[in-house]
Amino acid sequence: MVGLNSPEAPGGSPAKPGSARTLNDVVIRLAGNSQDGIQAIGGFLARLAGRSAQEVMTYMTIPSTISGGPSIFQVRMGTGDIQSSGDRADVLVAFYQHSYESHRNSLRPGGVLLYDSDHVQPNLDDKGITAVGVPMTSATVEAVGGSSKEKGKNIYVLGLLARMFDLDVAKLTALIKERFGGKNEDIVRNALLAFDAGHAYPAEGLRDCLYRLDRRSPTPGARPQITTDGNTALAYGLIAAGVRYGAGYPITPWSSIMETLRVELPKYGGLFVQCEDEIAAISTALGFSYGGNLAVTGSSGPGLSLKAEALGWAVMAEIPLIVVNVQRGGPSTGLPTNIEQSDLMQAIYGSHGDAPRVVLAPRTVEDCFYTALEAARLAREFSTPVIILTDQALATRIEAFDEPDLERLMVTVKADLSPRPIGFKPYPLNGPTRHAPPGSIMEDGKYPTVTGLEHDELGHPTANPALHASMTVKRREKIKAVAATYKAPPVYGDQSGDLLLLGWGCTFGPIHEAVGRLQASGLKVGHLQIRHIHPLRSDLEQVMAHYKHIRVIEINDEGLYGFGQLTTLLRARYCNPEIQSITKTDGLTFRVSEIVELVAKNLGITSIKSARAQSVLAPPTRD
Amino acid sequence: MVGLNSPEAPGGSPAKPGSARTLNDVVIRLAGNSQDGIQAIGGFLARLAGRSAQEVMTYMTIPSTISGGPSIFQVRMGTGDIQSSGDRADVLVAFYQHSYESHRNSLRPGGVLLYDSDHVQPNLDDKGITAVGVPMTSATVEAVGGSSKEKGKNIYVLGLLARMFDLDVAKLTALIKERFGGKNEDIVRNALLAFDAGHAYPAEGLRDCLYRLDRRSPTPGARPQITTDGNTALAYGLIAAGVRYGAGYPITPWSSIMETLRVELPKYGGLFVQCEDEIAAISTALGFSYGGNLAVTGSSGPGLSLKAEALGWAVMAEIPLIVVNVQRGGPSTGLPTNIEQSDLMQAIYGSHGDAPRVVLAPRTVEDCFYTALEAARLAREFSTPVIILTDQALATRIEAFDEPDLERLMVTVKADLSPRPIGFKPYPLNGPTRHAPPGSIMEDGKYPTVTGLEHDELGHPTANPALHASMTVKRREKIKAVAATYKAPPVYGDQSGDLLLLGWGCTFGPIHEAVGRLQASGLKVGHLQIRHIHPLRSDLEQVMAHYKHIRVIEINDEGLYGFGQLTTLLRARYCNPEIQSITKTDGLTFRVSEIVELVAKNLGITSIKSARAQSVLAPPTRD
Amino acid sequence: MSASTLAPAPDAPRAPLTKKALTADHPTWCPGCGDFAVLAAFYKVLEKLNYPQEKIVTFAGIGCSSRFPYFVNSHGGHYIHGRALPFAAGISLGRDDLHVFVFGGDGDGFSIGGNHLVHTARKNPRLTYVIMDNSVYGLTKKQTSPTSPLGFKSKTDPWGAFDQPINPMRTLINSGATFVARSHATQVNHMVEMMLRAAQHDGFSVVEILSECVEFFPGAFDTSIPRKGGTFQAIDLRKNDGSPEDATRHDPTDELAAFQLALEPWPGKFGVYYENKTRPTKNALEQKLIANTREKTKNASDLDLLQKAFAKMR
Amino acid sequence: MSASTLAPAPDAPRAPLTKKALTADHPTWCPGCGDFAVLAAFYKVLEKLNYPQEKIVTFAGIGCSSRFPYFVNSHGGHYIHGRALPFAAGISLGRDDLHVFVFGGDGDGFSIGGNHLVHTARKNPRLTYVIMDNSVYGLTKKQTSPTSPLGFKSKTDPWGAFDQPINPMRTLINSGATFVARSHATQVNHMVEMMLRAAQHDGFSVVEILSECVEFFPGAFDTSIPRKGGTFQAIDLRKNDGSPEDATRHDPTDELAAFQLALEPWPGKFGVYYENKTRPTKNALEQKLIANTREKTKNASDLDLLQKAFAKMR
Ligand SMILES: Cc1ncc(C[n+]2csc(CCOP(=O)(O)OP(=O)(O)O)c2C)c(N)n1
Ligand SMILES: Cc1ncc(C[n+]2csc(CCOP(=O)(O)OP(=O)(O)O)c2C)c(N)n1
Ligand code: SF4
Ligand code: SF4
Ligand SMILES: [Mg+2]
Ligand SMILES: [Mg+2]
Repeated sequence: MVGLNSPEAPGGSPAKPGSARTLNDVVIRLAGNSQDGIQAIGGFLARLAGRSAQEVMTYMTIPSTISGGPSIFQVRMGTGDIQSSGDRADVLVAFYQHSYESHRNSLRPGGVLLYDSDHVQPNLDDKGITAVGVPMTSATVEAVGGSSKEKGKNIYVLGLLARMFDLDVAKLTALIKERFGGKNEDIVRNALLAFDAGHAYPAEGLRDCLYRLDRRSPTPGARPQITTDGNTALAYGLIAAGVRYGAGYPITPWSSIMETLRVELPKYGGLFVQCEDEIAAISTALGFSYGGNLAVTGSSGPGLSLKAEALGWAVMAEIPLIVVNVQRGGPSTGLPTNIEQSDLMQAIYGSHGDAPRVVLAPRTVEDCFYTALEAARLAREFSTPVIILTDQALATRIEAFDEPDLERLMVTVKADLSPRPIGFKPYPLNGPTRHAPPGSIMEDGKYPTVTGLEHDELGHPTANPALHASMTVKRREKIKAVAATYKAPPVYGDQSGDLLLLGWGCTFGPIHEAVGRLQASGLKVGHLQIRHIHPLRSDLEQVMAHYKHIRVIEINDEGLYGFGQLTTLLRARYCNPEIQSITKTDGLTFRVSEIVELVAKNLGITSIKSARAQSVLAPPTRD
Repeated sequence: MVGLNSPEAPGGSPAKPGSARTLNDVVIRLAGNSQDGIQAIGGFLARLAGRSAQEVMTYMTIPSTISGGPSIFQVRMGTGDIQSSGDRADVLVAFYQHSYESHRNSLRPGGVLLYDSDHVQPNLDDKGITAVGVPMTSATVEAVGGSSKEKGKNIYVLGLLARMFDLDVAKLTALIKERFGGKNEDIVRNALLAFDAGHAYPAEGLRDCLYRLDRRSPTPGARPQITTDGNTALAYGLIAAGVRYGAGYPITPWSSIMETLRVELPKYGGLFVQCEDEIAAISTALGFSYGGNLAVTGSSGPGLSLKAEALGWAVMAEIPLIVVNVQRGGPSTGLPTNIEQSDLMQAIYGSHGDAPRVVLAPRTVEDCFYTALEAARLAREFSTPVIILTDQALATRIEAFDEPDLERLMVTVKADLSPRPIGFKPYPLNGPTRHAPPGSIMEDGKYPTVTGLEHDELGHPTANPALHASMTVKRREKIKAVAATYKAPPVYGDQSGDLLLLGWGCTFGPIHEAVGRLQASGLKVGHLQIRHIHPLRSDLEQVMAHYKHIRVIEINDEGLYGFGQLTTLLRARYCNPEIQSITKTDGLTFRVSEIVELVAKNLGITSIKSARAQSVLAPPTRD
Repeated sequence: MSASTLAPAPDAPRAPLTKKALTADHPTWCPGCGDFAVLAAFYKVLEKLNYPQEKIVTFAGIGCSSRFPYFVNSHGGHYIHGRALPFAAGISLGRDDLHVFVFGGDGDGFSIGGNHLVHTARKNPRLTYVIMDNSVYGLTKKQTSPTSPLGFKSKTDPWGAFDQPINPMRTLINSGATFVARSHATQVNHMVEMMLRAAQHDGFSVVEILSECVEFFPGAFDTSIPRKGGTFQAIDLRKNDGSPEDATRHDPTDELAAFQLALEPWPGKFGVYYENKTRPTKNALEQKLIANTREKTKNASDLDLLQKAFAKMR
Repeated sequence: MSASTLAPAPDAPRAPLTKKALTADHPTWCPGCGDFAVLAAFYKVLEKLNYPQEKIVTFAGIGCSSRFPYFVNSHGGHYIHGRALPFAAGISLGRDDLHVFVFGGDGDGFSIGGNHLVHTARKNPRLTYVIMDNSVYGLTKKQTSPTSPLGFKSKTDPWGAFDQPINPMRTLINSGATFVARSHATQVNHMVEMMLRAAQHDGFSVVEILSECVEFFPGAFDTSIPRKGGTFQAIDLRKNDGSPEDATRHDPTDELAAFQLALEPWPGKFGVYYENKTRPTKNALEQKLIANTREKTKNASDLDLLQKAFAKMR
């Protein structure tokens, strides 16, 4: 079986029914209620992949009810280049009738429905799929004993999946022990009982559905993989960057960064303050930074709006700061648990006045870690606020990636409190801004002032017209200079040709895969995921010059004039009418097929369309 | 004497020294301290012009000290098309040595320096000007008597100016009586004593400086002129538009709108609430609007930043609202008493998520009144927040314009509390949003909900992906439809040709005059002052198509990529590389000569440059 | 006077307001959440008040508790986090004919919204504010709230909170609210009584209700739940019956006594802490200003008034 | 522990701090403004405290009074309107070695900044806050402020303010500030004493100083200025000398007594209203958390710690 998601990937070897077939990667969608611990199974599978030198990407939904309610967790794992969590599932595990009904259509033709026969009655006339019923609930109760009831159902399913895909039982068992270790002995024992029961499910019941997921043995000497979500990667990236102070206020999906930092920073001698609101949070963070220690604050949409005024102060006073914004559906409270990339303009232009600052957008979970490092570097080097524009999809999805080389990357910076010589100017018109944090002796006896009013080179407020003009230039040229320090990512795919696909943020994977499919139909296609949103990298015009069409894929609205937010910026800068948008606002990440389809439609290229129709929309069932 | 400001205007008839010469318009700069009541003289002159069917435009600075401190007030008055307060002064009245020293260079070559010989010692070698010393302080004390000391000095100067320019004494006396009427009898008497003393100043002393300012008799049946500043015009425009409720928090230069409304609205049965901050202010205003009565809130830069989140709610919930933003120098606290046009991007993009709303920018004091009317119409018709982006220059300057035809314009709207029929939907996908304010009976018994969460046609929250996509479209298309209702202003000057100058806000006058000078040098130049900032009027592309070059004049920074804020928008929309910016950020309004010079430089047209050099930079002294 | 908005004349007598008519969507709260009981009590309050249904407005900020208006079939909705009070003040001041109720949580009201509470209270607009205090951020899943007790183990203080919490009763009394009461979600009758008195109060009235978050702070209020071994102590209010024991009863018009009551150790007492029937509402003060102003202008029409204003600028 | 910022070792004994060294720009206040006297008193306080000059930080929001830091030659500056306290809390918590002073007006502190005051106070970071209360918005030229008395004729209430003002002392005591005092700009010695005690207090200390705005609210505080016929009543503080009259003196550790004092009619008393020397500062609590945590991790290096965290994600 080769999933819908890698129709072109080699290695899927058809085999006769009943025997295990080898496959490259698989997309498993677990559908139940959020109490059922489906995130836990998903997490185990993801970490198993991470420990098996496989790639993995997950996707989950958060129920709109406060606790409980239907929820899914999708895992795509395997070897090869996994860049999206998969358009459609190869396997759907349905815990309830509603899970089955809502998600039947997410299953690719020929996929496997694994359902709890204690709860689900599938439509048996449905011949497009293979339906396998297992009494998950009663089998769990039977295996574990009455007292814990259905609690181990998820682990039972994990055992079942391990059987189905011939997963590494030793590694899974180790993971289970690690996870439940510290707790009550009984819990570990029950979990293992449930796992074993699932794994021991009679093979006859799984006839037609036994597979072997291609395993790679880790390259000797390679860095081990770690498996985590984007918010965690970002939080640890900040720690690696030497950020030791922060302040925030809860909001989904930002909160988990704040929770991680609140717990972790004291270990490093730092601290994180939970404030009364987002304005206090950015203010406290700026106080930390003013004290000489670069700090972080963050939020999601509504909180970023609230920080707009203080952010402008940081621009004017040129105080370094990192502001994380985990984008979600907007405007206003919007769709708080969905994905959207609609805060870009606000990140760049959200404060009154000309208030230029740096905006970066990580592209993958791994990149969340590295973007944090880059943000801290830029904030310090240019004494500027830097906004990290991540999003709900990156925040919550799990990926496996090479453990960063911390020895090399770890940054340690201490505030420079050395005495400042006579003539010291924090805001020289012809040089970088360098503050003397409090505690620094000023040898000429004149202590510096920071203010949100326009000021002279010493920081003293002034309404001198010429000075305002020159300081405005200073602040602008400083941010322009940031671009010269970028190590910008390469263009993937064809380096010139018909079409350049541009994207930013969480769409990296789907666009990347879409490129492959578009190329397969004969187009020459390149892909660039823009990480440096503001200022843009300076070679973009040259890059774009190599392509006939340029399409920007964005999860936001096409706006009053037909262009998404990044597209608007690019058009304003380059005045190239070939820069156009492909946007959507349904609160979901782009599927690969959606991109292929929309690009084809947009370019009016029916040849792609038919190519896609074959290879993408209705792939032949191969197993 | 024909001032620098109308070198091409006819009617300035040279006369021999000592006798009165007629002139079209004059620029008088009064320089003193803010306590000296120079605004008062300026105000009298402006209102005299208004009552004499003349045109007038003023300009003032606010001292950066809290109270007191140097300050100027400049009046340009006369017949003809007065669109700016004048690049340089024909007459400088200097109260103090510092006034003389700081403003000597604002006097055009050949201009008149009128100085208080009790305080000022001018450089008598300065032959470029005519210096006339009058003992203003002692003459006032002498005329009025010791008790009130120098208090009437300003009125004494007014008398002097009335003598110099042969102003209408009866009208001025009436104005003085009206102004000081309600108060203590003594005050009126003293003021008149001071005025008469100034007016009686011996003509010999004013030899060489007696003029006759061309007066027009009002066209019979014409509407009388009123004389006022932009903030007042805006406040009364809101009242004419039927706005009866509002809320705000003090900030310069917004406060005076709030103060006017707080005092005026109760007369009309409405009310204005001073809140604890700008967030509370917009919230209270939205509460008023939700109650069925369109309300206003407002602020300047920092306050607009604070309103960003609530503004996004208004977009999502589709609640009508007027938000006034009186722009000042930014970022942050910036230059609070200077002019800048740097909040445009924030007005459009300042809230998280895709939050489209309407943004209008008045171009003159008169237009402040009419923009308020249009804003209210659009807010009601499209159930949307509308931002009025005015600025410090418009807010504080005085112009005379035809009294609006209130009988025709006055709007009266009462909340519609009629019962809503079965099936009523406040947010239909295929029709305009129409709220049922509280108090309206819902005949199907289902009461409506408003929320900042995404919602269905009834207003109920939903996380349905398709619905979010369609509601996003609804909100966007609604704002797009606004453009169809515009009565957009015409293009001035040449309707096609070499150059189209675009501007917005307070630069209307200087650009307008600059067009004349550029035309004089042989270029075909048109001018359009864009009042409808978002959405843009839909025929702009056609208009632009008629010109070779397009330059946008803006008082803001050229940004990271070389374009001002409106320019960025226009380039993004039209992808026309000929759309370029001419920007500056020195906190001052554009002077006509500055525009001419910068345009010439920008276009690299030396022929203009030389033409300008003659007619503009160093105009021959004609008197 | 153009600003008023006249409602249609009252209809023929209507059927009394019922729970059924008042019920909107099914609450999405977790089973067992204290807020269910507050909702049930509020239905009863509205039944008793029997206002015309279209004149009831329920509004809220953001939070689990702030979902309240979705479940009441009345005009209303919810606004942004922490700012419902100034919004509601606008409703009340612009539309004196409505009955305005605001709902929210401890985070919404005392954290991000704390300043609006104080300034709304000192202005005293006519509206009723019900705070469902669960001493935790519910909707965002268990962070420390400003009423979380010292030692509470949240996601932001896994070792136990150590920032001094606020004392809601002190805060409310100090705010200048003219009616301040405290109740408990397990005491339906008491809640009904408190909310009823609050709604009938002419001014800004607040009821704080301890309402357990079973998901993130179970057992928070057990010490005041008799069936869990706690005690529920109602305030013995002064009866003004001249009896000697009456002097020992609580006089809710006495601010200092109210403050003292607020200092009692946890779980403290429940009932009316403070009530001031003499301070005029902002609604009344603004109406008086309007009346005085219009008397001066002799009830001139809007057009006359504006024309006069322009004439002065000639 | 990487987060700390070590200052260079203290130098050889330095010359004492003088007014001259402390003076920066010439104040731009109106002649006669009360804030001049506060500045003069503050110089004296710093002279007495004799901190190393580079360790002094003065910060502020926006307003006439908030220009204060410009006139003190120390590290410092001013932030946005109303938000100086959380900013200053960040300075103090991140840099325990500094002496942090915040200045501001009644509008900055009680209007837009009211909530930050309460939440900063309950956290109790080590810093001193001086509020120059002139009962008006000075810098924006005469609008009603939250401490403007009823009847004050401002540009936004030309007929006389009618929103109930806040009572600053009540508000401060209720906020949870651990040191609360009140002084008067015409009483230099008293101001010096109050600010000195505030600076020496280990925690969040506030001094409210009545400081006349001669431009927009002249005469506001005449009733407490003896040379204008008023009376200045200082609080008689408990001496704990066992004398019988001592019982009648004010015990600043008694919250209820402080509250009662705050209720006294205008112009009220001046001095220390409340002082709590036992509540730990947030600085101390966070340092304790750090110490405990680092004890658990056995003072591992930053690199070790982070490597271990990543190992767990394998
Ligand atoms: C500006 C802003 N900040 C943060 C949030 C996220 N948020 C939603 S509800 C909430 C607090 C919930 O706590 P509480 O008010 O006590 O209500 P509860 O859920 O406990 O009933 C927060 C922080 C938001 N929606 N908007
Ligand atoms: C966000 C914001 N809103 C409003 C203002 C305008 N503003 C500046 S100072 C001030 C209040 C001044 O009053 P107060 O704090 O009492 O200080 P004072 O001038 O009386 O000393 C206001 C409203 C601002 N700068 N920023
Ligand atoms: S999370 Fe807590 S407060 Fe929210 S609904 Fe559940 S029990 Fe109630
Ligand atoms: S306006 Fe008032 S507070 Fe401001 S400096 Fe002048 S006197 Fe002082
Ligand atoms: Mg809560
Ligand atoms: Mg003040």
